[in-house]
Amino acid sequence: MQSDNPLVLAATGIDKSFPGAKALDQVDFSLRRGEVHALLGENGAGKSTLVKCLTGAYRRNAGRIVLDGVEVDPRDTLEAQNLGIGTVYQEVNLLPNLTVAENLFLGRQPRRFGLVDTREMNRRARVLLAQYDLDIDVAAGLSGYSVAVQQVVAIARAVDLSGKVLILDEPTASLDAHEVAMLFRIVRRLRDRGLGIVFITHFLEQVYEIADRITVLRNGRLVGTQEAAGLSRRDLIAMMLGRELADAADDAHGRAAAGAGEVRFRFRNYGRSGRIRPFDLDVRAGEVVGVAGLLGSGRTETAEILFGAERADSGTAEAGGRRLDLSSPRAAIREKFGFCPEDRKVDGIVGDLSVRENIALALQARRGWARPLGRAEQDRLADHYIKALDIRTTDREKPIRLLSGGNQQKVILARWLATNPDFLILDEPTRGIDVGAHAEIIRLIESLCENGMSLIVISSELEELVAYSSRVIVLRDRAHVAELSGERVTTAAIVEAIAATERAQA
Amino acid sequence: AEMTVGFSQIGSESGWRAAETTLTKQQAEERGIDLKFADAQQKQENQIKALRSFIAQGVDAILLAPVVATGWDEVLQEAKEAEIPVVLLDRTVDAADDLYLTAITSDLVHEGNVAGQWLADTVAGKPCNVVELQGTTGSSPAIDRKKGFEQALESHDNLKIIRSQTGDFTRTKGKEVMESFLKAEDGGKNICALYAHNDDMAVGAIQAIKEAGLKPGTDILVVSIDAVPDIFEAMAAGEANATVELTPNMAGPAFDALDAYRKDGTAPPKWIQTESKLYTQADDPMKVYEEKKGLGY
Amino acid sequence: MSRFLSLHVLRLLPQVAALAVILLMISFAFPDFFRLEIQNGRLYGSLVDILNRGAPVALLAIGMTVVIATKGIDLSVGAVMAICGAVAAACITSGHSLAVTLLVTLGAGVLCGLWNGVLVAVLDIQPIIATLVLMVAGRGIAQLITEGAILTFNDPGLIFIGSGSLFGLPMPVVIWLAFGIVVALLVRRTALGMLIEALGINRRASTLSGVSTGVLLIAAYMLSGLCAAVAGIIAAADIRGADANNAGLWLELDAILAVVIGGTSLLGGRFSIAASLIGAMIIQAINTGILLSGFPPEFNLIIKAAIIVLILVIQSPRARTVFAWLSRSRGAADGAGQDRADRAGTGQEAK
Amino acid sequence: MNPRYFPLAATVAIFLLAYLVCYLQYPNMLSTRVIGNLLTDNAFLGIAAVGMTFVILSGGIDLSVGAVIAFTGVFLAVLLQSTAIHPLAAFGLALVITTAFGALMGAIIHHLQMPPFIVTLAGMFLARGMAFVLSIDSIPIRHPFYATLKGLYYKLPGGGRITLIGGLMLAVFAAGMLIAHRTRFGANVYALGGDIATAQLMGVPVGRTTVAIYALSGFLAGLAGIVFSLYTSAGYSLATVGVELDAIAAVVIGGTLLTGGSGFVAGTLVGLLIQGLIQTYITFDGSLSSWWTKILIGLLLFAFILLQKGLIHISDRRRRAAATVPAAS
Ligand SMILES: Nc1ncnc2c1ncn2[C@@H]1O[C@H](COP(=O)(O)OP(=O)(O)OP(=O)(O)O)[C@@H](O)[C@H]1O
Ligand SMILES: Nc1ncnc2c1ncn2[C@@H]1O[C@H](COP(=O)(O)OP(=O)(O)OP(=O)(O)O)[C@@H](O)[C@H]1O
Ligand SMILES: [Mg+2]
Ligand SMILES: [Mg+2]
Repeated sequence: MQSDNPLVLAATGIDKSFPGAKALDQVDFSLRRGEVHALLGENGAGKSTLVKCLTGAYRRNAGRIVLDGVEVDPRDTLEAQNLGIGTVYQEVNLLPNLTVAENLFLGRQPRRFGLVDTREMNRRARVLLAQYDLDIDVAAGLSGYSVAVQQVVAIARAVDLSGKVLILDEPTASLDAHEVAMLFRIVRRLRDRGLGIVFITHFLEQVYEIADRITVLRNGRLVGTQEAAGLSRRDLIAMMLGRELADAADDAHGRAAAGAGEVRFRFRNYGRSGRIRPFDLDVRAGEVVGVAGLLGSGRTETAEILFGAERADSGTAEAGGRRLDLSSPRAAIREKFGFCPEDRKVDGIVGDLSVRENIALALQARRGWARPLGRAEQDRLADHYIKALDIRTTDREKPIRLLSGGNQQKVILARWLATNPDFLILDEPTRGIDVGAHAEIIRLIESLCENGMSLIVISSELEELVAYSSRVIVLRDRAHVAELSGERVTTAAIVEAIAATERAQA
Repeated sequence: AEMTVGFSQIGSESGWRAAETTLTKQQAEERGIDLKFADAQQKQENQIKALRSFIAQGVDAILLAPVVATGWDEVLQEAKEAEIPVVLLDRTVDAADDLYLTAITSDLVHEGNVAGQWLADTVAGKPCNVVELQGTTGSSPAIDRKKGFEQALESHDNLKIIRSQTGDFTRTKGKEVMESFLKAEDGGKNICALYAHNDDMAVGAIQAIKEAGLKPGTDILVVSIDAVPDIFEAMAAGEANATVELTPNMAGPAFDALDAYRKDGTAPPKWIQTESKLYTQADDPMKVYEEKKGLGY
Repeated sequence: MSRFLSLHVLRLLPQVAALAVILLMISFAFPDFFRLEIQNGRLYGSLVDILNRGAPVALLAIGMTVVIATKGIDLSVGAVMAICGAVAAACITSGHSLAVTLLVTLGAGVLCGLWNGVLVAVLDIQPIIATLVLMVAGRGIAQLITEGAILTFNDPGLIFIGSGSLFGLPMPVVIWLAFGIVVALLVRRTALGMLIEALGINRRASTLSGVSTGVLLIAAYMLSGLCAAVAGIIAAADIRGADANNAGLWLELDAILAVVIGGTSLLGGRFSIAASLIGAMIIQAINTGILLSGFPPEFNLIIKAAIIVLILVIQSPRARTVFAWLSRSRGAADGAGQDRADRAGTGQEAK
Repeated sequence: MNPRYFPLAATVAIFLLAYLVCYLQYPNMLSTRVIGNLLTDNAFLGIAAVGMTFVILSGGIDLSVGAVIAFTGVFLAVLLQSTAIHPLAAFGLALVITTAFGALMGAIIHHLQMPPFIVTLAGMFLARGMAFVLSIDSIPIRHPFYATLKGLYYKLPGGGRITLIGGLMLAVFAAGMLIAHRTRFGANVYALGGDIATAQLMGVPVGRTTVAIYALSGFLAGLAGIVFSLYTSAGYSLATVGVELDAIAAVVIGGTLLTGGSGFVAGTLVGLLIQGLIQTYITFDGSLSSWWTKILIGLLLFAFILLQKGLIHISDRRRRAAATVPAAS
């Protein structure tokens, strides 16, 4: 149906190189009016770079961009915005110090008598966000809201800005099913209105749900563009990875093996007022405990309190009959805890440090400053994890901020694996990670369990959770409300548990 | 019965200044005067603020050691309207003279002149290259002491200032600048005399001259201004030749004038000039040193 | 190893180039500039003067580099210099031995650093304002000790530190070189350097990775206090007296300038002590050059400003792109163009 | 109250509390004279601090303001002394020069991608150097127009005065608040302070805004220079040394984060008044030696910061405790 729609955007021969790396090599990309075009590829394939070249955030080295039949050359994002290209960049790119409304209307605030009309701006912001079922205080600072809320705000802003083209770079990475459904409703509406929409994601189901055409990049080169309808999932993965994906992650999981071990970590009445209500939790050796819940239900808080990032003000933690000192992350690490945080930009990466240093950081911190890891040892560690997790980087000395989002995530994971913890807390570990690596990480989690490590994994992807958890804890309103184990660990049961408590509430 | 006097001091940038403050406090105490002291930390705006708040508090008189000559008309006018007499210490201001009671100062140009005259007399017609360590660029002592010295040299063609640079009135800078003078003038062989706008810089420079292997006081004559204790030590050791005294006791005459004025309204002269006494190695420097040591320099 | 070396040389290239340009410029104005001779068993010449007179700023720059790497700033170093000079003078004139004097003085400097560090790390006060407290009060404390006068002393041991010489070099030069090398080795041979950089780039992420950020922060300010103490001793020993009013006055600005010229970002993170030391020498070279040039002092500041602007241009990322282009023939033109935005982006912690 | 305003409210509360303490000790401190003086004496600093607020909000710093004030003063004095130009025209000329100077620094900061600290430090040297070159003497300004301007004041009951320059400062603060909080430019300033890279991606004209911010700071420094020349009726190249630090301190005490992106222009006014209050208190006391003056200023500064921190901390705790959800199961 859209196949004969005219092109709204045509980019040809886009080249982009960074010092030491060619990120895009002669890439062609075209977008029709009224289509959703999925842009896919492994981590570091060049998707975000392509987007940034299209919007003028990067200066491309070569190539032409034609918008609505006219050759354009946006020199900065402002110009692109004025041309009708609205963009949600990967990682939430909003200003945490401004209010929600200010973020939404930055640069185009409603004015009265030449002055910004704050009341009107807030009103419009509320109206705008109501379309996304988001009823929040728009006059409050953005930083007070969860990544998910920020993501929705970013989307709302971009949608509102886009006259012709909407580009969404991994918009669903921090959203759960409910928000995703809402986003798709809006995307469809915009599509029907004739916008061209570029959609980047690593969730293939979402691609099949919404995309009309698919373009795949690999290593900065165009692999091909195809109609979504005619492309099987298998072929798509092959296009992306350049090889077949062994379907390992699908069925075999370690649930049977685990669950039988001794209780290793015992938390009783553990909580902190204002953050998370006191809960009891037992974790066995070699077990994966999943944590599920809606956004803002207190999953991250649970993780932070277990790790000592927030100090518990009630309850006890013990292991093998011994009281654990979890008063600070440092103390927790001494107890052989590890924690891979959700918001990697703020809590995870140390941007200017190299990949090697980022991997070595936690291990080095635990050893203390006086016992430095030798350079050779660091190199070995870095090389090991770059290989094991397939981290795409030109070399291990590259500052981590220059890596693609997914690869940054892998580096953080590597940082904790390098400390060889007994108890690892992963908050959304697979966010922004490509299919290949996703499978890789799930396999990794399982093998870690087999070696006796205990894990707590927080994830919005229920299938993933079900795949490796022996038990799932369900949260709501900052309280632990249910625990599923054994055969009851199914997607349906989790959804049911969340809904049940919701019903009980209502 | 008692008198409350507000004293707005520039700050405490040098030993001389500290001595002035100490002496003023001593004098006030001796006379049973309640002295309100305000340190302006080198800022005119702070002095104006201090004056205003003295006026707001209703003091009986104000002592002002102005950081700069200009910019006092308005606040002095306010003091006048509040009928508070103002006495200027160690520097006059650029304002109508009915705005203050009197100014007790030395003549800065004259000081430079005395130093220059001494040098001219000492070298007695022999050619002599002089290097000059100026005070803080733009400060009135630096400008006037330079002017006075140059005036004294005008009639002596044998004396020539070959280098002149600021040493910010400090020892450290005096030493550093002298080092560069020595390097720039053939290891100092080219220099016959040093004129420093204050003793502190001279003391620093003397060290630099010694470290360069020359004899200060003989190879290079040293003349400076202020007469702080340390320069007398140097003179006693033969390392400095002369200094011109700037007395830190400005408050004594000031309180005298105020007393007289309050008793029967005798207006003192508008300018009470303090003596600019020249000290040389012949004046028993160790004795002067001992006298001056306890004055808070 | 050669790659490692070349990386470091490359890092220092802009600073070295700027220093070379300035030295050359001075030698045009003053041809004898490069002349060195041995006099009284020690090197003597303008170059030695630069090394010698630059000692306080160089020492301050060492501590300041580390503090700035933690994303902090220490405005109090000048005042701490004054305090320590005063303490040293008071101690030695009241009859204590040199060893005791030095110990007490260094202790005082460290204590000042501890105060700053606690304010920043524990009370979580913004570094600039936290150290402003000591900047203002510190000079008062120093004056309290000397009562506003210059406290002179004659102890030959203490004076030796200011104007003695060792291995033919003035003592201050030996001290700052040694101190710089020791601190550089300390941070680079242990993990301290990396941990400090991590802390400066992203304090929260570092804390979550188990870095004891609080302790490190305090230690950084203590080091800065220690450096200021040494600088204070040198400054006092140089003029054989503690000048509480003027010792170290405005030197904090010079120290920060040295660090920035050395290429360490005020947003924290990557630092190089060697580069800061070269930065300090650049500043001193400018000062000495101005003195040698014989211009009237009214022009001092304009000359200084002009030279700093020149250094800015030489060091700006734009020019660095040219350097990079010269050193490896292929290189992308706008990688650096993105640099400021990128740096700014990662330098900020969303809070 | 919106929690965003809490630091501001805390600062105001501390100021009022401190004033009360001063009043109890020296009842004279509440006279209109003292209040009028507080405004007049700090007028130039306040105006410069408004510019500094914008710079700091954007994540930068401007070390040149003190020198620019001095330069403006000398420039006006020299101009009025040696030509027959009307002061108003001279004011205009001075403002053009200082604004262009600020814009130039902004342009260098943006285009050469250099840290503001070092660029404005060079600017500070240059501005003061230019002042020296114009004249190292202090030059009185005796133009009758100055007398006219000084004659403009509003007399308060009790002898205090709201002078022209004091009023001008309040007007500048009002304008500053309007610009910061009610214009697109203001929002862009906050955006830059939040995160330059993000601001750029969101379409903020980074270059133009940066240049405008430093131009504004230059303009206000020039205006502060004019005010200072009115205040002292003179131009002096050594005037206002270190005023940039006072301005920065006023901004930061007022609750603005030096890292940028957060704070209020109104906070700067309170910060300024707090500093003025400390100064006034010390002169009223009048028993302190030079050194104890410095030590006390430092300690009072510390006490203010500590109180501010404490209040904000307590409120945070309250707010968080209030956020605890009641039992949900
Ligand atoms: N500023 C930069 N400097 C150097 N290299 C860069 C820079 N930005 C990106 N790269 C490199 O370009 C490549 C493409 O990165 P890009 O962010 O486009 O990947 P992506 O396809 O979006 O990956 P992901 O799915 O993980 O987001 C990566 O190898 C990355 O390391
Ligand atoms: N949809 C929403 N509407 C209003 N507030 C929300 C919403 N989602 C989250 N919040 C608020 O954002 C804050 C941060 O939530 P946070 O992300 O830490 O919770 P979480 O359970 O860890 O969520 P996630 O599943 O994303 O990790 C909470 O105070 C929460 O109340
Ligand atoms: Mg990407
Ligand atoms: Mg979360």
